[in-house]
Amino acid sequence: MGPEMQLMEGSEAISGALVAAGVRFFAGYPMTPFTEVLEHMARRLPAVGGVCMNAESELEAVGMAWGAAATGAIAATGSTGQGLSLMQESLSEITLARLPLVVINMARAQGDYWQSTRGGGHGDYRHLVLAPADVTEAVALASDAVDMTLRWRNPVQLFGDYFLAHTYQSVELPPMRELPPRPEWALTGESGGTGQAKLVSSLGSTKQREGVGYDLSEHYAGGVANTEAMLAGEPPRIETLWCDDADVVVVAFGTPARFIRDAVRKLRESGERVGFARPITLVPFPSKAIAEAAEGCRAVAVYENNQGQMVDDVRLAVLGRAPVTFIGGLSMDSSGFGIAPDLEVGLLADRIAEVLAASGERGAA
Amino acid sequence: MGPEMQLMEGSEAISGALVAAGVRFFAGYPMTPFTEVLEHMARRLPAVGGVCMNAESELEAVGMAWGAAATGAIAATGSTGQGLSLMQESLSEITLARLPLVVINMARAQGDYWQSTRGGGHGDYRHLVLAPADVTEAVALASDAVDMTLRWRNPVQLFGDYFLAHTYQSVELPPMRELPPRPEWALTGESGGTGQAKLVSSLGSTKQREGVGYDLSEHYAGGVANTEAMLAGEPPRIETLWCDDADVVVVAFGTPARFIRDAVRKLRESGERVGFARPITLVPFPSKAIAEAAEGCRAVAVYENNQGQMVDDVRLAVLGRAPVTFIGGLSMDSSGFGIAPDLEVGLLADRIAEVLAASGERGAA
Amino acid sequence: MERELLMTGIGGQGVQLAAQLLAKAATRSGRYAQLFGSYGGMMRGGNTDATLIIGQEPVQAPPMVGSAWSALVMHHEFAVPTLDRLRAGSILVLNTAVVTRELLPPVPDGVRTAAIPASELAIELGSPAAATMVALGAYAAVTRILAIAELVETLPEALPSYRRQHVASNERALHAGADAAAGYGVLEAAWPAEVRAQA
Amino acid sequence: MERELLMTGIGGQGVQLAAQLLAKAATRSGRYAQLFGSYGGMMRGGNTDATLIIGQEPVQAPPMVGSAWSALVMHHEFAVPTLDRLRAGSILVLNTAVVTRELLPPVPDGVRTAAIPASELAIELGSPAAATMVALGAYAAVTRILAIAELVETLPEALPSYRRQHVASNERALHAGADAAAGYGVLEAAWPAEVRAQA
Amino acid sequence: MSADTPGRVLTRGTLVIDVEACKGCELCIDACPPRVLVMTDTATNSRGYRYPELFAGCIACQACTAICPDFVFQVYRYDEPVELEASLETSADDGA
Amino acid sequence: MSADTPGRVLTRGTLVIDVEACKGCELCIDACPPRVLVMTDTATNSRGYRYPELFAGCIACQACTAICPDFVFQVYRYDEPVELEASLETSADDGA
Amino acid sequence: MSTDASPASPRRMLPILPTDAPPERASRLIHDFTPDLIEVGAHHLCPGCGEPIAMRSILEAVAEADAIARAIAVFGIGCYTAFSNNLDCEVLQALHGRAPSLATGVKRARPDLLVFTVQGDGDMVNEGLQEVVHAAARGEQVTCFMLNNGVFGETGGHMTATTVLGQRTKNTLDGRDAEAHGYPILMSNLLAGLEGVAYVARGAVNSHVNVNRTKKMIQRALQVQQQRLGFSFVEILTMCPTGWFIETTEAPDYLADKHAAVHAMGVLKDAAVTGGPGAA
Amino acid sequence: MSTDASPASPRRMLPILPTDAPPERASRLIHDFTPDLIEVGAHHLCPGCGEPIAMRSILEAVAEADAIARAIAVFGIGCYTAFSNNLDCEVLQALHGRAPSLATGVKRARPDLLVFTVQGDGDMVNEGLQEVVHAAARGEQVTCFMLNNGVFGETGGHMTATTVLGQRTKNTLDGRDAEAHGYPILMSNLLAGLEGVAYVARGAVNSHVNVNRTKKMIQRALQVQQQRLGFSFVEILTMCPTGWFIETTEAPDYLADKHAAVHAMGVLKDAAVTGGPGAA
Ligand SMILES: Cc1ncc(C[n+]2csc(CCOP(=O)(O)OP(=O)(O)O)c2C)c(N)n1
Ligand SMILES: Cc1ncc(C[n+]2csc(CCOP(=O)(O)OP(=O)(O)O)c2C)c(N)n1
Ligand code: SF4
Ligand code: SF4
Ligand code: SF4
Ligand code: SF4
Ligand code: SF4
Ligand code: SF4
Ligand SMILES: [Mg+2]
Ligand SMILES: [Mg+2]
Repeated sequence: MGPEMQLMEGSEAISGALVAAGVRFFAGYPMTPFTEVLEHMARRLPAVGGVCMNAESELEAVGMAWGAAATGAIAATGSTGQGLSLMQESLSEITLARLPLVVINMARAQGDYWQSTRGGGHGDYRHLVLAPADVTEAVALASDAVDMTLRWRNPVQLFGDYFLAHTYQSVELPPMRELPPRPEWALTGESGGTGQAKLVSSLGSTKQREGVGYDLSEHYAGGVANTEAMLAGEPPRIETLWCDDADVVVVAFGTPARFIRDAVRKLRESGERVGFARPITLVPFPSKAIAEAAEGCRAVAVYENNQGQMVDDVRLAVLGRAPVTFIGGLSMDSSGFGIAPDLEVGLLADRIAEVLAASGERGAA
Repeated sequence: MGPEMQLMEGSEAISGALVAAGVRFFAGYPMTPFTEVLEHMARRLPAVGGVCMNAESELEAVGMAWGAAATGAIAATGSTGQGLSLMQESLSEITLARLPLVVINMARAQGDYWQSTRGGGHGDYRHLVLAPADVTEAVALASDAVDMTLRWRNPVQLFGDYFLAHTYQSVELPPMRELPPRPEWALTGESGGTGQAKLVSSLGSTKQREGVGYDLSEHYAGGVANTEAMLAGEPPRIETLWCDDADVVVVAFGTPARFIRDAVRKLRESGERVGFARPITLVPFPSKAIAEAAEGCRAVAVYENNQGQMVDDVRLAVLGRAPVTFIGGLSMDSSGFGIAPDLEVGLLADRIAEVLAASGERGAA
Repeated sequence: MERELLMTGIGGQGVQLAAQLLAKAATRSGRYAQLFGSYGGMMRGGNTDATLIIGQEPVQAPPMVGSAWSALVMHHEFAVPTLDRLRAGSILVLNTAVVTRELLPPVPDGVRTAAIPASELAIELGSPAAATMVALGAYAAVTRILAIAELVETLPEALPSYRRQHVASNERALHAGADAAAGYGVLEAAWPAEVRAQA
Repeated sequence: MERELLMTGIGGQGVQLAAQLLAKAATRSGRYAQLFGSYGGMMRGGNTDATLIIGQEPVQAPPMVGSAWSALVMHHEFAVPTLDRLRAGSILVLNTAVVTRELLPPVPDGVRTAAIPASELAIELGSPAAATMVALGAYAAVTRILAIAELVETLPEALPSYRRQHVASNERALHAGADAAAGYGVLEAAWPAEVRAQA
Repeated sequence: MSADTPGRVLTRGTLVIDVEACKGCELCIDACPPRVLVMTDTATNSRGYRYPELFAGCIACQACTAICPDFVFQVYRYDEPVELEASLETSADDGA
Repeated sequence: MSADTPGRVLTRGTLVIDVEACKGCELCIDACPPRVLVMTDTATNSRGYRYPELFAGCIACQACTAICPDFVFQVYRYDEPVELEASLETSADDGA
Repeated sequence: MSTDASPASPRRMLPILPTDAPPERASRLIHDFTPDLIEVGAHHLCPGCGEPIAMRSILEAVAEADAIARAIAVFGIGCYTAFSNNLDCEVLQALHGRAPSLATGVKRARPDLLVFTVQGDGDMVNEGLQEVVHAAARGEQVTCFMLNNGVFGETGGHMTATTVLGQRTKNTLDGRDAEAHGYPILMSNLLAGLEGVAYVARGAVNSHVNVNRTKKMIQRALQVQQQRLGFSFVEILTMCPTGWFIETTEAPDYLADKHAAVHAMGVLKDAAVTGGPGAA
Repeated sequence: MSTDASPASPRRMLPILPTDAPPERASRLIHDFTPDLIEVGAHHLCPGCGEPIAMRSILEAVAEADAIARAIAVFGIGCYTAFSNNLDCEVLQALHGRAPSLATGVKRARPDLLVFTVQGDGDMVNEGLQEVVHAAARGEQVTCFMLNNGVFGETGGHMTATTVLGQRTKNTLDGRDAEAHGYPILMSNLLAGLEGVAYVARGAVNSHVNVNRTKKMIQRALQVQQQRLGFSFVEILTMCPTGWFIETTEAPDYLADKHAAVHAMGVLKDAAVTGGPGAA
């Protein structure tokens, strides 16, 4: 709270936070509900000497961001559903090329959880995935996304939705940060002719030495090691409430989790022992914290606005110690934007109550 | 065995089997190790009055196959790694549009397990995924893929690799089948002007009635129901050997599973109680059979030629009843084609022996 | 403490602008606002709704709520889901110039209503598009959610640049609404006394 | 019963063609063959290897094996991994015209070797590119994996259409190899007697 | 072509106007060569749009229906042209 | 330009040929204007490729190096042209 | 519907003719509300939008070619997609930009059918430029219709690859500037240069004269397809008052003065004249 | 290395000059083995391949423009990719077809650098047609080089979108037939028609004369970029004896007679002559 607090829609707040954190290149192609992120970027970047490209398509957007990232500019792109699908080839290879990139995934509902967390592209790679539940958190995570992508030289996704993009909230943008020095791997042209000219490639950055070809196995092994270090080194984040004595713990992420939180709060108020757990980092998934939250409970319920994807990660975390029930469902939104008209706090509370009823009480055999 | 047996490489055998099963349209773009499938299709299809398009890119290949499929032609496409990544947007929407399509995924190693089994595109959809271990099985599964895709109006993937594409085996191609009648949903032009003109769309095939717009929720609900029916209705397939008394069960799929099978056989021959389980359908995953195979064993080891993807499905199947250890690893193949020079039967046997040693004996506490 | 306000109307009544004004003014006053608007495309006469939540701490409620402390109904056509979310004791400001008794869908028992002929007053002021501003003035008066002055101060910031010339007319609309609601007094103060004192 | 044959040579020696011929002939004879070839691009002098497995039932072994019943070594340059996979009792046909004693990498103990100057014989026949055919003739002779006649019958099918005119020279090469190996007798019969009788 | 009787105008056809379908874009107004279409002043259809009305002098040229994005018009051609009472405005070039 | 002494040929430059780098494509042979490059008959480099050899009469025109895909040549221009012993073949148009 | 008869307006004095029912006088219906093939006339496109006009012309041409029962329309994604589930003509809905490849698949599988795409400038010249150029070069026997309004109408009026220089759009706030955003692609001109292309024309729907002229282009394009002369293409300039941020009544002139000044109307190529693909 | 001196060959009698060391006679090195910027001369491209020749010319031109230490090359995927980790010039490796977008990102982030792509016909005209056309229309201040051999060399000689009619490739077994496979795209011609494009030329490497001529085109293209005149493009016809299934020695003539007969050589556009982008 302070005089700097402003009412902003999520798209604008995220854009502002990215620019403040150092993003200086953005490329995108309009698509609801991502469009406004692009519009705000187009407004904010030129003002700070940055570049925002109205790319002719998502394929070209991600390519432009890739090129800029290779020069050491902090770059971001993003889209929605179909657009992100188109970018999968590049997102996969950018990861292999060990380039930092922030990806704003303004999803339609939550059906793209697997795409985001497993990588919809080819090969073995992971992106860090941050799923804010509201605009305030999105601002914080946007800054973190920049830090993380630079730290690991690995793309980081911010996974939002229509609500996040279009909800206005009173937020304070972080102050403009000084740009970090250009990383040593970045292309600048300057190493040309030195006998040590730099190479940025998904096949490795080692130049040909003996024989012919990249040293792929070395490069792949390096990538594997980086992924492992990243997944181990970046602490998983989670919000948990009322789990200690819970009979049922409900897990949900993103904006839908706020509806669930409300439903859980309501049930608590009426005396039910329900807990709430919201993964904030989808990758790395807070498996340990979920397992702890589920410790001693009778059932874990998972709400997602899809046919059941994160539920696998919850099952992997709980690993049979409690039954895991899926209480979510596909968004049946007729706008196609996944604004999930079935997100009704009352309805959700009923579903949770059903799980409660079926699972009996904590401690009771 | 019979006079019709011929020596054929996997690519040719798969092409032959697809054509025999009724595929009459193919479109593709060359990429190792998928290229030869395209070449054989280009040879075989015109001979039976079919069409093979040398598409200008993978995006266009999948689009052409989509168009042909919409007319009721049995269509197929395919690619490898990057090429499949490019197709994700379309593969997702073709599924939503409820069109049959066979997708030949000649993968480089096994890093695309998640992409294939979860769907790398947007939204909630699943493809049936069949993973033959050799050419003979590939021929059988190629026919099954055609049956399945027509049965469920849902794409079916054949997940192969460099070995499958390029290994020659003595196989017998099935006889040419009669083409099934054109399905009633197929576009033929004929319903135009009747007041009931057909529509094929990922947004639904119901025409505008009251108000404006597709009935998305109805269509989505139909898709969900079809996916559920398909996953429940298509029996999972698996090969299991020596699991009954096994201390350790080793799970692997595709060609690498043949190396593992050899390693397990070797260990059995030297008296070790090792079992072998090979999922043939990756979707639906044979979870029940894996759980049964793991019943009473001390550990489950999973080999994949990647950083560990199917291991999640095995964990979800076993659900804590036995520890699950990953003994695979990324292909460090310097050709980039994932022919996995680290697939050495001896080395694999050693890894399995390690798991055996660490897990103690069956029945012993 | 979070105060929910549901707004519903049809395109052209100025619902979104009024919602923005209140949310911005609340933010300026040091409170936390959350606003989610939805509207049915660019067609005239389409629905336009807003869920506005104002709290003294960062808002915890989801973007759309199942139950609300108050509502502002400018038109009846899409009003049912809004009225359904009111509970006994909720405050309702009703644009009676449009939503006549016959047109009003059922309202839950115990809702306290301020009937304000907002559209009529706006036409009288020569600003038919400011109808929701009038209603907002009334709403502020009966809830003390914010002072009219706070809303007025925020007007220049809330109006899009090409509409800045409308500051004065909107100011008049806010006052007109407050005046029209004078008879209702304060139906329920949004904030406890100590909070109001602070602000 | 599965019989593994590893073949290694360099580009231009005809290794892949010989492997195809044996695999096709085995298939024709009602056996099951499996062949995985690998070669280092289009450059001359690159490695060319093949793993061929012939069985009486569908082949269970993976495309590349860790241990082999036999090998055919046409060149020493890339031969180490092949020789490493032989075991005591394995059969080795060695192209001694190229792989002289000094050039031969270590061979495991107990391997039974037929030394055949295949390249030399091929040149004598006027078909230097048929060197591996000569070696294959010798291999068939010392293992009875198939009858020479079975190989000869398959030649037209195995040769690419633009090389059909080479049937006769390849036939001569097969016989020349078998003749050259006559002195070794049958080192080990690939199939038990009853199987041979059946075929 | 045929000279109009003063105060009357030769009319070759007429329209059916589906007022409810109109979105008030006024494209038909400028399109009509004899300028016999005029928007209502304030009257609107149920969606709040003003809509065109027809004066005498229609030549059944189909220009209005060609350009109307909302398929508001049916155009009828009279078997025989008729003279109908006209107004100064509609026959003047700067019309309505 | 300068008339050659019979049996001798004016030679303006010479090459260094990195025989091991050659892949025997023979593009240099046709490219050489005075046709002073000739492939070995059967001699090969260690990768089995035949390679070009140089006769007298090089004019240091760089055509061979311009077209060689394998960067086999260095071209030197003599400060002063010299006359070297030539062969009939190399001065004839149908060369080697 | 409220009828206003305020006596203050002089116009009310004029003899307004009844237009709520067919005339009683002997007459013939010469143009109906909605073309036969548009099942539901009402659509939610904006007032003054040019796309329904173009859509109508295309469908009338299909009907007039007597091809209704052997035609398949492949739709792109843009505002016009509102018509894809609204026609009494078979429709295949494509993804954004991908219609020409789908049309290729349809046509190759069913060479006897009339196959055409309906796409916008965003769909065709941005997202799917490659697909249409390849289909055209391939001489694919399909017809592509491109509704060119120089914006992504659907997303709210952003710049496309055909937006003319200086045009203000939602993301070229100070007008399209060549230095920052490049030059517009003149799609018809680009396609006319390809050998596989038999017919290329650019029309517009900003006046009834142009509507009629464009209709002829559409007819000719379908004819070219039926004669298997090669790829045929009609670009139709349409008004988008919403995306142009102007009044509906200004849009036809804006189209003529800005858009058509760069994207000039006319028949750019006709195989019948030049002798078919390959003859050029 | 075995030296053969069979007395049977008359040629052996000729005075072969020693060429294993620099001459002793006073002389000047006028052309070195490998251009400075190719770090490892040896590569595994096929005998007689035209791509290394083109690659050499590009790098020599960069060096001669004294731009080595401020240049970034963006590579596509094809046989030429063998050079991407082999140059003493900074390289960004793109995916198949995507190089122009990456180059755009590089150039927009670092407008002071010289940015160029190296792509093949498969890479540029097939997989990435859209990217290059958009970059060109945008007037992106980069140079694209396209090595056009009319096949996907890398995958074994399949048809591309530039393969000329009648050409036999691995998947057009009876020659490219217009009915089945369409017509070739003449990339330079296509790009020359775009307003953002400042320089377009088509050269070849099938003779030393063409190599030298092409080198000048490359130099001019880089100049155009440095003068910020707009997008510049040089298409270079290269031999692919492997993909053409012919002898290395036949390839230069095959290029001239078949490929260049359709893809004609020459300077198609030069902003200096026509007055810069926008002037056309
Ligand atoms: C892959 C993808 N990216 C973005 C979108 C969002 N989108 C929908 S329509 C559209 C623009 C349509 O433009 P145009 O084809 O010109 O049609 P118009 O709306 O102008 O009629 C866009 C960008 C999408 N649907 N799919
Ligand atoms: C997305 C994708 N599809 C296919 C391939 C396989 N591939 C590699 S190179 C190549 C063709 C290259 O052709 P071109 O650019 O003309 O280069 P050339 O090999 O002829 O030098 C193809 C299809 C790939 N790498 N990526
Ligand atoms: S053109 Fe049609 S929609 Fe527009 S005002 Fe006229 S009748 Fe109404
Ligand atoms: S038919 Fe012609 S004259 Fe008659 S109203 Fe329409 S545009 Fe005017
Ligand atoms: S051009 Fe080069 S590689 Fe080819 S033969 Fe001549 S020297 Fe050898
Ligand atoms: S420099 Fe010229 S003359 Fe000398 S060898 Fe080379 S091509 Fe021939
Ligand atoms: S936005 Fe433009 S194109 Fe879309 S409906 Fe409105 S006017 Fe038509
Ligand atoms: S295949 Fe063709 S392009 Fe590739 S290296 Fe060989 S000759 Fe060159
Ligand atoms: Mg448009
Ligand atoms: Mg090529």
